[in-house]
Amino acid sequence: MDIMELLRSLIELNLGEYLLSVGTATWIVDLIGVMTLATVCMILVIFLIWLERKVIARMQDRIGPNRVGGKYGLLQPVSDATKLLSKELITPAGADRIPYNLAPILIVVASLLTWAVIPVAPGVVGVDLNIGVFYILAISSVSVVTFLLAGWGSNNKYALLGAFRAVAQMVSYEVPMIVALLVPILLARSMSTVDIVEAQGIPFIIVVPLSALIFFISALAETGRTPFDLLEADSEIVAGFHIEYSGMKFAMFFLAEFLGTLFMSAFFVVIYLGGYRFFGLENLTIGHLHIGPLLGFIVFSTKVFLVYFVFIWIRATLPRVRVDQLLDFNWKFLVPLSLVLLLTVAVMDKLFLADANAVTKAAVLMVTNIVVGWVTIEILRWRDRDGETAVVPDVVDDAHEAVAAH
Amino acid sequence: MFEQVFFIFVAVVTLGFALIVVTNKNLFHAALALMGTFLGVAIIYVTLGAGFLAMAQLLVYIGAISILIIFAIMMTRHMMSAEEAAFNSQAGLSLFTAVAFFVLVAYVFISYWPTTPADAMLATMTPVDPAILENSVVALGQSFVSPNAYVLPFEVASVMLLAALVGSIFIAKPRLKEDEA
Amino acid sequence: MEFIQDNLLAFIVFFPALAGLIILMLPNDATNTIRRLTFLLSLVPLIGTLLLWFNYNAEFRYGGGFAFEVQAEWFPALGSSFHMGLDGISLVMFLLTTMLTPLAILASFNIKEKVKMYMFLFLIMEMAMLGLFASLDLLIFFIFWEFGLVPMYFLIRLWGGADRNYASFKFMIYTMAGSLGLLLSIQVMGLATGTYDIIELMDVWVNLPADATLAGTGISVWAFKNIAFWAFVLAFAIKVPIWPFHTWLPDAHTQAPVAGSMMLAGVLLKLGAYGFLRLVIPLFPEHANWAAGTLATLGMLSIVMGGYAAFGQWNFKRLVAYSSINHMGFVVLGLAVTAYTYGRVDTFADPKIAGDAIMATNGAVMQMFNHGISAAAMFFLVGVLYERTHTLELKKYGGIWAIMPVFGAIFLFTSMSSLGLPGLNGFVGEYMVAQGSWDIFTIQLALSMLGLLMTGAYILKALGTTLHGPVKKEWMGLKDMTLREHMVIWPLMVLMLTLGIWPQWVLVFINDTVTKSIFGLG
Amino acid sequence: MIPMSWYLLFAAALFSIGLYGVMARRNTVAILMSVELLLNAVNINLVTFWRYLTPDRSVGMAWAVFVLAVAAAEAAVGLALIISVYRNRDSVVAEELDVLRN
Amino acid sequence: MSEELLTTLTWLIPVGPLLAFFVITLFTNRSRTLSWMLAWAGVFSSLILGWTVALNVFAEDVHHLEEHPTVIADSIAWLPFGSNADNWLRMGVAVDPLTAVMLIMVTFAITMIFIYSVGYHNWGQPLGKVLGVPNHMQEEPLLSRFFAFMSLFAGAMLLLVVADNLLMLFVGWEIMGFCSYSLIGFWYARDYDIGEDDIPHISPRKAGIKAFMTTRVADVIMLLGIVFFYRVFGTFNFAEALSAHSLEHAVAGVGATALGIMSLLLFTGTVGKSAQWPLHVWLPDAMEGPTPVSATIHAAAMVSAGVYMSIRIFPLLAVGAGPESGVPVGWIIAGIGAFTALMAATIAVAQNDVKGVLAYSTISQLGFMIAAIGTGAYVAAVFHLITHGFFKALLFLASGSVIHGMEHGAHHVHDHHTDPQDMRYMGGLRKKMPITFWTFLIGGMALSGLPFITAGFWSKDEIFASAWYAYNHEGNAIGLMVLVALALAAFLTAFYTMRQISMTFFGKARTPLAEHAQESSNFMTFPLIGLAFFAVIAGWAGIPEDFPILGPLLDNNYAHHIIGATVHSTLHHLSEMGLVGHSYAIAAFDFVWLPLIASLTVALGGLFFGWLMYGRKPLVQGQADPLIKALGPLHTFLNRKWYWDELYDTVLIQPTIFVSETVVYEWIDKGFIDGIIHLVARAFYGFGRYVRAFEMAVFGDGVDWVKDQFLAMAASMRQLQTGRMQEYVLVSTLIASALAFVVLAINYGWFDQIFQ
Repeated sequence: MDIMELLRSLIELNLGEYLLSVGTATWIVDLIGVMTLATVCMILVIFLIWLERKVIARMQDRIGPNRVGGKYGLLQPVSDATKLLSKELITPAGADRIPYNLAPILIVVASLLTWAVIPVAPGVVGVDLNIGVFYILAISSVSVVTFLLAGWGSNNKYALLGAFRAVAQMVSYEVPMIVALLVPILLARSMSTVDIVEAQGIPFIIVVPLSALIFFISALAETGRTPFDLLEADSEIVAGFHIEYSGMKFAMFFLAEFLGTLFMSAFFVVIYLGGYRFFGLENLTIGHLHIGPLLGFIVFSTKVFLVYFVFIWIRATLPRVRVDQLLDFNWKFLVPLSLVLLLTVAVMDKLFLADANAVTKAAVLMVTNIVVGWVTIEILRWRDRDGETAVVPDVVDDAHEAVAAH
Repeated sequence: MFEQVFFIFVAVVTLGFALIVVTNKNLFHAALALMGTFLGVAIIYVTLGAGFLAMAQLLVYIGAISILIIFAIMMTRHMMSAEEAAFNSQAGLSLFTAVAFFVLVAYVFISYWPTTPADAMLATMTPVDPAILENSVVALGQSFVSPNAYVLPFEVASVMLLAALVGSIFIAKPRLKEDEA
Repeated sequence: MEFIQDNLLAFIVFFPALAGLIILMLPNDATNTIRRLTFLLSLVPLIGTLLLWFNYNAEFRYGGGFAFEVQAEWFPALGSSFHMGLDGISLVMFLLTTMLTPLAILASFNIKEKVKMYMFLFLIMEMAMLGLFASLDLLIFFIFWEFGLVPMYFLIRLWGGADRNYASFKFMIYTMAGSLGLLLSIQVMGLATGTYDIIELMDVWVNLPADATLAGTGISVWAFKNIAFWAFVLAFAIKVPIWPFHTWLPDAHTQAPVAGSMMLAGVLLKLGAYGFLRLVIPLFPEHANWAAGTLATLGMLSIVMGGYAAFGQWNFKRLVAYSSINHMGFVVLGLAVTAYTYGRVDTFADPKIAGDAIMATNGAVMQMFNHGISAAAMFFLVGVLYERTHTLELKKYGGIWAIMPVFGAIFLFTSMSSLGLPGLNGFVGEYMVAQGSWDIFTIQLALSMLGLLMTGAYILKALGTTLHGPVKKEWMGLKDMTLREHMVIWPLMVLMLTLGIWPQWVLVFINDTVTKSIFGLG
Repeated sequence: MIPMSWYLLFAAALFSIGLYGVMARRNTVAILMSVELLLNAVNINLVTFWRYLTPDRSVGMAWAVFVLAVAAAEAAVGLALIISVYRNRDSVVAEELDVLRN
Repeated sequence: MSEELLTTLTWLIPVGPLLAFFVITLFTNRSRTLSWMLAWAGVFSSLILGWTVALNVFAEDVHHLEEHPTVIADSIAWLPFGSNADNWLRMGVAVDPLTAVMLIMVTFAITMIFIYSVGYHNWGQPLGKVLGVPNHMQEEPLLSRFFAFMSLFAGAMLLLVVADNLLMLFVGWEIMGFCSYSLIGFWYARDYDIGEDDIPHISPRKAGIKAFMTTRVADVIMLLGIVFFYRVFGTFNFAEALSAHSLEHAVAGVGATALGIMSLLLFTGTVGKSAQWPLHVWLPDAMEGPTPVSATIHAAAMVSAGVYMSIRIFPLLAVGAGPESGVPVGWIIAGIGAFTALMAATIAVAQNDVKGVLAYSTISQLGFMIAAIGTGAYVAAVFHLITHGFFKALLFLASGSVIHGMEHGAHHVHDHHTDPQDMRYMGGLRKKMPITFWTFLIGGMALSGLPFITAGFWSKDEIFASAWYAYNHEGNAIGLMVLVALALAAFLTAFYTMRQISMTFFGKARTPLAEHAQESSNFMTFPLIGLAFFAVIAGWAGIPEDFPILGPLLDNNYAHHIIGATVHSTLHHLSEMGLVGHSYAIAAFDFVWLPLIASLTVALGGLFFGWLMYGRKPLVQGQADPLIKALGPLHTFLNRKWYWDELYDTVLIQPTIFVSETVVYEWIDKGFIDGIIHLVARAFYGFGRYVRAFEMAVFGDGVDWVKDQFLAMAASMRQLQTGRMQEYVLVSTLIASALAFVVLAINYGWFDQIFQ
């Protein structure tokens, strides 16, 4: 066993090949990969909690956790975790046991499964499905069910209400999310996440900003974060669907939520921010040492944390919306807008930009996006100005004055 | 060898779930079992090399239909109280019919296609190069939008979905009673 | 993509019906939505027609024949197939129809009651007319022909003026009576030849031996050809209308809603003339040659009598209606020349006869197009005036120009086009017809100049009594034309001017078809 | 390699179970679930035949997808019906819903 | 200057005004100032272009020009016709010497008139309130509309002048007709209350309709001529169609008589446009329009267009009048011209309306030209056309200025009943409006042909000379007839001119209006001066070489060389072929004394008599016209214009109205045709009633019976429906399975195994 080889493989992030070369069975390698991915994500969450509390505290002009583990309170989440672990697991009377116990497990599983297709660095991806995006959507739709299980299982009207809200919200916001995702898929001509990343010579957030915006908003709603955190609106339905959970079960919901958020930012990075790509840094080679993957991984993580920071930022900034506003906003604004956008981009791409070079294409599409967005805003304003019924005669009369003044 | 075992395992579990669906008195559990069935079917799709369909199965059945069903169950909650019988008067006859049906169909299948793994390949399966299976999704997509394939059924299906959407909203909308109006 | 391209014609023809169904699905009270949506939808056939227009390529333009042909199994037992196609003439008619319909719909935004039904009927009517212009199969032709009546009948019947019942009934019965004979003879022709395809008929039917007896029936081909010819002529003559069959027109126009009159004068009348050009003359060449003189005389009578009658009117709309008869008279005169020369241009001693024939036929089609535009515009302007004053009595008007200056100017322009002022579209057609028919029908032409004189007389009468004169108290403060009305009239005015100054852009299509397909010259 | 008939048998079994549910359950919601089972069984058949007999033509897949769409529509409308019936008659028992008798 | 450039410029000549028309109508109609400035820009552009082109045509030495006239021509395919684009109808422009001369006159006169109009409509005064009536001393509110129409008019006229073919000429011709209609009826809301001793007026809108319809009568006939023209020559292009060769060809083809008929058809157009008897009636009433319009219509543009057309097709006329032809075209044309000249002159003598006199004098002068054409003296005709264009425009504008002054007076003394156009109320304006007086004087002298200095003298002398030549050398009796009639007419002309000048300017003011009249603004006086200049010198271009003293002085009869150049050679060929009378072919001839003496006598004599009757002791207030007792009842006859209007009204207009309103509409349409239809309809109704009764009787009950049977059947069937969906499923499945079993059994032959 050559130590240099090991180091090189560590730097080049192809430990798998190394292990295979030294003769380890495939399934063990896979197992190791899976374990690594899952563990890293879960560990990361602990840090994320601290980060979030810190940032929000700063934004709210507080100091935030600062006692446990040095002056930065780095170990605060660890202590919280231990506390949660040491608590008793209560099962309320009259609870429906099967769903009640199934829910926390399922939700964590679901939110871990999604990571399988995220390419974290060149050549480093759990599995490169040719329907990766579709896979992600399917899995995240599974996670919706778990809320119902939890809400139903814990035989509590608040929980049930919370579950209803959560499901309604997620099912609704899946629609614009999927439609918005279709735009990059259409541009990349593939559903595989790797291909999408490879297709982003120019990040799609520049090419189709409107789609990115729609996706981001629906992602907020999907993960149930402010301003869409109605599923755990403490003031209305005390903590929503996981009210009856305690100890580790509750911790799993908590974990799932943070995993979801992290995943969403990773997904956003992959789809719109060009994933691990950063001006060719991702396949840089020094001498024989191919350190591109490592740099790619760093780039990727930086982007992810930037997006995650935006999540936190929004949470610290915006108030919570009303439930009717939530649904109106989705069905009356996001869905039509996303559909129009998809149509426009498709037509432009197929008819006018069939054989245009990348830059022109990007420019035209960006302009189109902006125009579509602007028009939508204008239409909203217009409807807002003269109500639901904008009648021809008025318009005509105004114009008629102009024409007929002689 | 492994494949067969895996298949049989999945099939048995799925059928078990299905049985729970039709027999369980607690509708919510039935719904859960239904989800299990769907999951099993999805796995079956995967074994058949139809990953796309599997995902679609997850998305549509588990993500949408099961949830709808659970909603319905919750809205009609008190219909599953203990004294409600699970089956109606014709259960026995129905059982006989179902079994008879199964026997008939099974007989036909067995008599047409070999059941032993050994010569299965030679007998039934038409050889295909993996490339086709690789981009079967692409082929599917193209067949949906090409005028000389399924563009018309595709459009019709979408129109039907729209109609279903509108119709279900209209049907489920609470009417005002006369005295309220 | 080819799918769409190959079926573009059928698509254009049937799109209005589809749009009508869409309109029907809207709620009754969403009138504004219905109006706007109908308008937008009615723009689609126009766009399609423009596509056809610009794709009507050199091959067809210089080779004659039919472009964009669509043929499908329809009634194989009878030998009738769903056969459509365009040549230059029908293309021009297509443009006219698809262009007038949106304008007419725009013009009828002020319809208040039963808006949905109204718009639906309009779209259906458009479909019927388009189908008729496109159809290359006698049965299809006849179906669309009858189909066109129904919407017009209801338009007059439901949205018409005071004694609309009389007018609509007269219109219906008159035209139905005409088309009865048409149907019979079409059937017998089909039986005799075993096909309904016009193109085939132009070969098979024409060359049927005259002395043979008709398959199925006992009568001889020659006798039946006589009967069928007169049946056809009657049907189309009523539609045009040619002089003694014209009395339905003034009533229908006077009672019809504004947009109805626009379509009636703009397109429906053209169906008759088109029928002459597409069916009567090609299918009955020797009869046509023989009856051309009569046709010309009737055309002359239409011009003269129409002119006189129009001058005699004191009801504005009636006046304009009679002016239609007067103008269509020129079409008939031109068609008479076509009928006289069809199939035997090369047999005349004087080589210039061929030139006359082409000139006159071009002129007839051109006059159809021009009259479509200017008559529609005239009726619309009458409607504008009526909407404000609620009277059609010419004696009641006066001094309108001072109150509605813009309207005055536009009305002056339009009536000049209708008067046939050189430099505007009206003149081109009339001149060409005159040019073509001078040598063949000198007497009729000379007499019809009297009608041309009366044209001036009644136009000036209308102008003088409405616009001019001292301002009347009761018309003080009439609103000038609204933006919507401007949107209706301006396209028409632009067309009038462009056609008057540079008629080529329409005329090349007509001329090529006439020269190649109809007269089979170089 | 798994023989085709296994899949077919599995589908048949699933179908029969669903059939039984449709015929025997009292609760309409349950009946609906059974119907979903039927549709799944059909889909399995479609995909199986596609995979084994015509892998080069996407006909089976396509129709499976259509069945999916139909299933979605059916579930939506069916459940909406159930809900409204429940509202009006306060019952979702299939036997009691016999307005159409005679 | 290069050929292409000249061609382009020629195309551009009519464009300016037309463009101005569209721009004014569409965009600037709100701003009157901008509008007239645009209109000015338009006409100035065409003035410059026109003169450039014309002078380039004249650039040659005149003798060389006579052999090979410069021709600028270009054309484009316009009307698709037949398969090959070569024989499509073509539209184009051509400038030959004749056109060039016309361009000089028309563009200049029109420009002057445009300048004048701005002042005439009181631009800069407070804005008038009432639309469609003249607002005295206030700015015309519809100024934009006025200038729009004027521009269109000018554009059409120039189009007509530069047209190289008959059709395009006709286009301009008709557009001008429309413009004259709109402009005569410009004050469309004006109505008169005519006093018994006032001059009878019809309202402007009626006058406009009258003008349009009268000319249209001619135009529809002319259209026939045009059609015939194309049919015969196969082209509309003058140069091609009227070349000697093609004319010979045509004579060979259809015969000279047909050409004669054709030329008569076309000439009818001239009769209408140039207001010759019997279609002259519209022109006096056209005075209802604003004075600049009268000037444009009657002097510069429209009426000249008629004559211009006749001269354009002169070779055709010549052939039509030639020895081959069976139609006395020459006699007809000359006769109409001479008669019109004489009749109009007599009428003019008895008119009191200052513009009325001029209108009739116009008619009579046009008669001179037509008569000249009839005698074949087309050069003289053109020459007179040009000079007349200048001095008649001048006269009209001056009279307009007079009226303007009178209106000013009327405004000053608040007297709005006295007609400011009535000469009887004028007098003594010489002091009040000096410029107007002098210019009017020059114009009047030119009109009456004051010898040796004024243009009118030379052109009339030309006509007399050629008429005499026609009689003397050809023995052509037309010449004599024309000479005598025209001499009389010329005498009357001089007389009534003198009368007009005296009544207007000399003596004392006969009304407070005239008392307070004052000189018009520079906008109006400048054009007068400009035109007056040409009214004098235009004639000097046409002095015969061998005219004593003056001839050698200029040593060139430019009129002959230039104008004659256009068609001289053609006519020469034709006359050699014997298709054309010799007198038609002669462009220049020797000087003879007799016609000169004649013209001298009539001019001076007329002036003298006029001065004797009016100038010596001018009318005083309230004094009746001395002519009344001099002529007695004849005066009324003349004053009422020979009662032509009354005649036409009873003979033509009323019958037309009766025919259209009663005969055609009431009797034929409503009575006869609809009667028949209603008869048929009633018959069918009656029949239908019987059928209905029959139906009721027969199909009354049978149908009901069948229906009942079906109902009974259905009632028994209902029992099967339990309404339980699951039962249906069960039963159907059972049956299905059973059937499947049976099928299988048959397939596998189990039954055979059992039943064997």
